[in-house]
Amino acid sequence: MTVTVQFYSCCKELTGCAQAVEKLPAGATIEALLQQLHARFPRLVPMRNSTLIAVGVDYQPRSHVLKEGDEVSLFPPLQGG
Amino acid sequence: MTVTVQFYSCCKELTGCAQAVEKLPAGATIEALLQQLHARFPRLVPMRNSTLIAVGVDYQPRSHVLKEGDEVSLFPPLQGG
Amino acid sequence: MKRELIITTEPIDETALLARRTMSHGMGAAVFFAGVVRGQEGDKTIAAIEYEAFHKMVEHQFALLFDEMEKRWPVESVRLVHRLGVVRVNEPSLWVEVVTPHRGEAFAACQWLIDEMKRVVPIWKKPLK
Amino acid sequence: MKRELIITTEPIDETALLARRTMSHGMGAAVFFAGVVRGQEGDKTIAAIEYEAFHKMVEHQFALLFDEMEKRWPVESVRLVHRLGVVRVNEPSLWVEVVTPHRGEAFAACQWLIDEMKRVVPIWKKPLK
Repeated sequence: MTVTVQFYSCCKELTGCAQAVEKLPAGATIEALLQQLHARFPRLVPMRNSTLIAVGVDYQPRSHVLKEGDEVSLFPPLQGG
Repeated sequence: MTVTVQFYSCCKELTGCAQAVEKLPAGATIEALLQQLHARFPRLVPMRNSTLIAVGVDYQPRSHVLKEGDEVSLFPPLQGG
Repeated sequence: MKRELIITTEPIDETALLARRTMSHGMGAAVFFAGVVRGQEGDKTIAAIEYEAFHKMVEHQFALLFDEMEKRWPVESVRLVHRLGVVRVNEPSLWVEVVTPHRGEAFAACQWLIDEMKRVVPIWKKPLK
Repeated sequence: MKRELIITTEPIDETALLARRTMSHGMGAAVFFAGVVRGQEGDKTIAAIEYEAFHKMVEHQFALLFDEMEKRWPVESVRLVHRLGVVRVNEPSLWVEVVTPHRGEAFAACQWLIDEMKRVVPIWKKPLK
């Protein structure tokens, strides 16, 4: 299956791109996606524990199972206000 | 000695006057003044424990010793805002 | 600390107060509070509240509170307006603004000031039908 | 509960927002917060902050927060404006207003909303020299 990944704020600066398209086996979790992204974008690794992850517009845990066409977003801790 | 007493809010309503002049022995405390006022204005007695007392513009305890010419104010709990 | 205390029988002009706000470059937070007369006092429907004050003592007690506030929090500016006399339902009787570097300080100082005001500043109210 | 959320690159017009305030006769408290860009970010002097957002998620997360707020406190109205893009020092980036019957509720709800916003609403900032 294919999911799109959006990078925001310093995640975008670290990857050098705003968006990536990743192919994953059916039933893959966010954790599996992260491992694949970390292999491709090693500069994301140091902030792996603080990275926030949303699928669509909702936060999801690392154990969340992805499905075809999901839009996944990766971003650092928030700083609004 | 002589002190003036101002009554505010419901203290004024209970006494029926805004001001009284009281004669007291030298060295009298606020507590002594209150006893004298309670004798003259018995309607103040039920609120004796909640009455706030200032001399000039500062709060003072019942044990405070008054002096000639003091301006004492009696009023109920506050309700600003 | 900039202090402004206004005790007045005139309506509180929040827009004019806002226009006069000043904040230096180190300040990040302004908290405002408007206390408005409600149409209910306990079980009763009212039309207005009449505020009475021991004016000279009000000013002195606020000065003591501002002194204490300045010791507790890094407040750059505090402005407080309390209206006296008849204040109709839906009109503000109290307006407070506190300016500090950070948010937490502004909220804490503003709430503290209002709580303390209700404890020590000699103002009383009478509901009017 | 009346809700108004404005995410905008335009300057926040506090006077216009104040003019649009509505409070019913049962409401006694309005708390406002203005978060202003400070000239210092850590040790560095800055000229502005650039705010970036994941816009669609911002709106959804604020909607969830407003739902929760309505369950916790008797809020009649909440209005929140967050500015995006470049916000210069001394200009507000955030403006919040909460209207409730009593003071304590308004302060608690307003502080909770800002704390939660900083936890879940995807907005980031970059200091500009």
